[in-house]
Amino acid sequence: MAVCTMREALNQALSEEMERDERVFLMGEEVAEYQGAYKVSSGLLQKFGPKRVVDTPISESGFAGLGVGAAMMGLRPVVEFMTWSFSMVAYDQIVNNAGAIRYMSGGQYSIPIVFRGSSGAGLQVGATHSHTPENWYANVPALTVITPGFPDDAKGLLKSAIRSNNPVCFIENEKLYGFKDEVPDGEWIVPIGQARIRREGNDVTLIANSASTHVALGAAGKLAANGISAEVIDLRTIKPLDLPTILASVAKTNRVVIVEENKPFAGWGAQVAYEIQHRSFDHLDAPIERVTGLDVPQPYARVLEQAVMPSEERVIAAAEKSLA
Amino acid sequence: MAVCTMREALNQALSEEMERDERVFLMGEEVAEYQGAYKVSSGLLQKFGPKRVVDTPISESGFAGLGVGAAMMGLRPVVEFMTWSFSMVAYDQIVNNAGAIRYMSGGQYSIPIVFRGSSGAGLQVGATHSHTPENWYANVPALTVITPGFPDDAKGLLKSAIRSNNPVCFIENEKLYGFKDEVPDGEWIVPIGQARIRREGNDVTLIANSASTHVALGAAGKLAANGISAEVIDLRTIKPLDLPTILASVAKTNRVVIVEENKPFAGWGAQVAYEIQHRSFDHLDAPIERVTGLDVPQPYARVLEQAVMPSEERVIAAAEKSLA
Amino acid sequence: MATAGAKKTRSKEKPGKSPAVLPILTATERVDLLRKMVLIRRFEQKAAQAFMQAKIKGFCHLYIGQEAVAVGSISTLHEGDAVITAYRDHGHALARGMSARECMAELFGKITGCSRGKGGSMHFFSKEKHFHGGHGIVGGQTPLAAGIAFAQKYNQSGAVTVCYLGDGAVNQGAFHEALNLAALWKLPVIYVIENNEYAMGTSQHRSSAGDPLVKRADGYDMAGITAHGADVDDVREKMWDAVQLARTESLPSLVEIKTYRYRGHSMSDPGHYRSKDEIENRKKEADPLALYRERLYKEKALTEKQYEEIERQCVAEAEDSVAFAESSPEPEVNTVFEDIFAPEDQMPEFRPPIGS
Amino acid sequence: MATAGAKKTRSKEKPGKSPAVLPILTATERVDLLRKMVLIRRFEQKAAQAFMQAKIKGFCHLYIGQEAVAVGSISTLHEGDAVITAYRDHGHALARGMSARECMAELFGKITGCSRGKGGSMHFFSKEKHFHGGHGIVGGQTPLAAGIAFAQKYNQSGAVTVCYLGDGAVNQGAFHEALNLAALWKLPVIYVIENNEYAMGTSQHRSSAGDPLVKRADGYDMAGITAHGADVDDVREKMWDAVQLARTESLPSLVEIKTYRYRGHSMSDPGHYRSKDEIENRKKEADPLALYRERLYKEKALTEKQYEEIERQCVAEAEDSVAFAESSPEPEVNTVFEDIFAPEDQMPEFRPPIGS
Ligand SMILES: Cc1ncc(C[n+]2csc(CCOP(=O)(O)OP(=O)(O)O)c2C)c(N)n1
Ligand SMILES: Cc1ncc(C[n+]2csc(CCOP(=O)(O)OP(=O)(O)O)c2C)c(N)n1
Ligand SMILES: [Mg+2]
Ligand SMILES: [Mg+2]
Repeated sequence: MAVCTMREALNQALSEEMERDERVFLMGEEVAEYQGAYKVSSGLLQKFGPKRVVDTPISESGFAGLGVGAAMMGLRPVVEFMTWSFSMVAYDQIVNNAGAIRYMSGGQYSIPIVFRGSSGAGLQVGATHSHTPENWYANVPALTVITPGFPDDAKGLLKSAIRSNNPVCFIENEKLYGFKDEVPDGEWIVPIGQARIRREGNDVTLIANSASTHVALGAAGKLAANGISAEVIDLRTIKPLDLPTILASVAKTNRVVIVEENKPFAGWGAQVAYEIQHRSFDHLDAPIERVTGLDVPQPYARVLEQAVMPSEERVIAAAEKSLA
Repeated sequence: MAVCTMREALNQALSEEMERDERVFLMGEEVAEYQGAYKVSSGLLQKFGPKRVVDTPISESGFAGLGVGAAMMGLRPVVEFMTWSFSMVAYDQIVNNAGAIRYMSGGQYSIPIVFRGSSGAGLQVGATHSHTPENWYANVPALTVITPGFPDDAKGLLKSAIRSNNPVCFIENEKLYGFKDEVPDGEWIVPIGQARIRREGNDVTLIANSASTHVALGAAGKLAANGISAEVIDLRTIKPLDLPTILASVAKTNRVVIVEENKPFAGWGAQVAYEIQHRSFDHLDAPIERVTGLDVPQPYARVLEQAVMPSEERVIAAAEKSLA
Repeated sequence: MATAGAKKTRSKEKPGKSPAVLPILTATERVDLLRKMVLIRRFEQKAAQAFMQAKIKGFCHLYIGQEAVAVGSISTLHEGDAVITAYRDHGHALARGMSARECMAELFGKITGCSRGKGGSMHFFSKEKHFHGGHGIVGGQTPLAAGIAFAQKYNQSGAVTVCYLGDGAVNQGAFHEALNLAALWKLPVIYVIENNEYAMGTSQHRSSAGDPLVKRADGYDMAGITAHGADVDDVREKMWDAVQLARTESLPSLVEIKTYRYRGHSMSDPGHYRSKDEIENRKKEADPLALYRERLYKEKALTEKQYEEIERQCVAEAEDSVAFAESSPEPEVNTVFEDIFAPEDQMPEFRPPIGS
Repeated sequence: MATAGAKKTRSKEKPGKSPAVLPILTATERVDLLRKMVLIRRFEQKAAQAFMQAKIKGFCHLYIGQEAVAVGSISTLHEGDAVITAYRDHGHALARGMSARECMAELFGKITGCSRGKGGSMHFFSKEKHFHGGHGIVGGQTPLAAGIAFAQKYNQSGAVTVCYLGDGAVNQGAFHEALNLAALWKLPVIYVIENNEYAMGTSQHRSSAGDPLVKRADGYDMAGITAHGADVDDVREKMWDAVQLARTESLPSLVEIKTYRYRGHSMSDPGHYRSKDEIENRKKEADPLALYRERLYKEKALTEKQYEEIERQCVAEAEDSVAFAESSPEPEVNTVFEDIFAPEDQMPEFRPPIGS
């Protein structure tokens, strides 16, 4: 077990899976010679050669669709979007082709593909570059959506995603690439679809994912100082949701705050809120609160962008409101 | 006041607004010479000529973006997607350009554009052609999303959409084009952002939009036969939500069933459910139920597709569950 | 008129490696091409009938008039080569050797259909026949084709991919991205524009700047070839060159085949955008079935009697497919939850049952 | 070397209507072109400094090395013509006459910035100067440009649109759709490929099949023109033709301008994909500022002393812009809720306040 960054953990997962299975290849803008725009694929070209680490033109629709076609043939592409914000020009290929070909073919063709890349806001790159697309893709029936928040999960979940025989949207968060933590060496698998309780508590459940988990943990620390014991659940997988873990926590705390970077209207948190009130109605002692990215396009100026992002202060306020 | 179809009502709105304002023009595949794939634009070419009724190549990204550029210049384009399912190849143009240019320019450029067209499932056109994109677009901060369910609303809301100085996604439902009802002649404006109570009731509130309103109304009729008085709210506008109307009804009935064609995960109904439990927690006597399109890609075979669609039976069952 | 009007450009000459010549077909093989074309037409006429009787629903785009394109081009392929097309896919499926039964049953939405009733007219698939679909979004199949060819090359399988698209589809951005990828990475894929002059009600000159469409290959230094789509021999000849280029040199081509559809865009098209005369003239002047039948007569490869027998067999096969489709069971409602996810075999299943 | 290597093709000759000739500039006007180029460079050097000091955040893509493209091409436009570009937009904004102050303030995220601090480096806008942005998604601005030109034609304003994109952007499908629309509808738009040889770390030959890139116009029967981007006179000359074609005949062009960027793709680019030698050679051989300065010396349009004065002024203006930006106030937090929606004036406002 060594301490490494999220970026290195992802790199390990890619490297180990490519070593294990010749059908796995990585494709995307600047993944090979440049070593990755965010250096996630560093060294892979040197290790696996240009057949399996493939630099693409700036043609997201083209290479996302190319990946789906290759997956229909039994290859196992990992398609990197430099950021998920750029997946919007490939939206049709992801939704209709990755998302429906197996079904429309009556189960004849599988699509074992991973789309992955950076996402998220907070680094002052403006409205076009700051999207959090979890909800868009989780809305598509056949897509699995994974959003790791820690290096160990990043490694173990990416390995699972690559091993899945189905299309997976693996959504990383740029703010976390440099985050360091312990990561098991070698074979280390984290099951898809299981949330992780990152902090136990009794008074209120904070449900988060990805970078928002760190906001929630920060808030939980401060709440503890005020005598409030918050449980923090990192969903890790957005779809399928780990409802058992969520509901067990709600049964204990009876209060919920959801923390998400997603824009609010029909963000993933809305779905979690719906599920909780639907399945644990009698356990809720207060309305479910959501702390989301504000419903405005992402601004550039730091003071403005910080106001838009979920913050510890807003989480604390929401938790206190739910306990009031 | 004459009885006419939804298609005719939309046609009236287009015609009247084009007459009123020379800056309004209609653009899309087959809107001119073919008279519209669904005949919504019938006769407009003859009336306004090819400068203002413009047939496009099959280039949704191109002409959606072209529309946004024209709107930056002060024209008021109405861009028809033959169906909203095809808007996915134009997703980036809608989200980033229509959705963010005003903000990113610090308010210098307005984008007075309407994207409109058919949507929805149930007519056995398969997974690629059956999308209901309300939630995807309502998630985008600067977009307004309108989904009329009746001819009078279709006319009055389309006229409002065209008069709005901001980008509007106007999502029609193919199943309703032939639906007939009374429509006021000439100037008839329906305000954006106001829901309409289509049936009053006391026991349970059914919240729906577009074609789902008709499912809800059918169910309400049958529930009445069982002695259950259901109130049916047609949201008409998905974003901004008319929370006052929704919450007033919930305060009266204390029970809610949401009916939507949207796929369930983070569909618009999840947002409505979140808002209700958040704002009217103490008024709820039972969990909010959602009757949605099932979480599978849309199948072709009728027996399968019918199982996937929201149905009166499922609404009745949900209402009864909420009253149990 | 074999190659009348046909034009061949190749931006990059590949000296030295001249492709093997097109094999000369036996009479039996030639008759078989005709048989395939007749079967497609009779199949689709039955489909049209069934559509009018509301036994087929949704969209139904007929291929009648274009038969020589699918039959001629697919006849130049190996069994293991891949085929992919758009929503007007019945002809390609049958030409690829899928059975009339599984195709008709799909149109009827039956569990015996080639997509288990889930795809419908626009979404035929047969993995066994390397028929990668049937795709409903205009242009959406073109990057997939590049991916299939990418995998063929990756696996050094020696196979090639043929991807069909319409004259209207050339204006989708995804197609342009696919062309560049195919040319840049030297993928063994042949893009075939079936130029039937119309995209729905929009004629080529109202939707596409630049003529011929095959010129769009020039910007990518990609081979561009045109063929006469009413003439199955010409289609074979030109496609052969493209297929050889892909197979032996792993180079893509863009092939534009001039053709014409006799029916509306889909079954619900009133067709006001062209005159009855135009259609009748095209049928008279360049019907692919009639043209080829007459040629075979002239070559003494076929007698009238043999032709009648072919007609009889094809009508019977089409009728049989309808009977099969009608008598096939509807899908069980439960199958709606099948075929979403491939079973996991490298880790435990992790998805809760749908609807839970 | 004025037009060395430059090539001009026009697929469709337009006989009869030969465009007016390029106006010969006075010495003062020529010096002014140089001044603009110097200002851009000094401005960006200050921006680079400020970025290193973390006063500018996010992405910051410098234009240094490419100055003659924006300055030369925009100098052929009327005031009312429209300009739109990608994220590498500082040079175009300044060439368009936006002030160094409003540009630098935008980089600093200040309320005095040209986008009120909301856009940042990639998203400059000035409606007053008909500068339609600054667009972050590669290729995403190309359909917008067609729409601006569509409106110019619709309004019979006589104005034209110039749209810049990179050599990497030519592989985005949206661009291809825009080219077809522009050619088909005869829109007065000039697409300018600023071919600086790299898209991030990917050289042209690794991302684009077909050379030169301007050939991609051929498929659309669109005029294709190339120019030497280090030579502001050559840029002016070639752009003039394209602008006249748009203005007088409402025909689009694709112009490929060979250029080079001296800095990394963005400020955070380590730049391992090319050698220091390559960069140094380019600077030495074809620096647009040096080239033009020497030409003006030779023509006696400029003295060394005058040049020093220009340098002094430009450095002062750049420094002033930093001082202005630094001393400008941050946006009030409340402004985050402004500029989302235009006020409604044809109906009552219908949106509840945000966050309610
Ligand atoms: C992206 C997209 N836009 C629009 C449509 C609707 N549509 C289906 S077929 C068609 C015309 C296509 O014409 P062409 O490519 O020439 O093929 P053909 O029908 O002639 O075979 C259109 C507009 C679609 N399916 N997908
Ligand atoms: C759709 C999309 N994909 C990827 C990116 C990331 N990206 C930004 S600039 C760039 C390179 C563009 O190169 P080029 O078009 O040559 O312009 P240059 O930077 O050389 O001016 C890339 C890949 C993006 N912004 N948008
Ligand atoms: Mg066609
Ligand atoms: Mg470049």
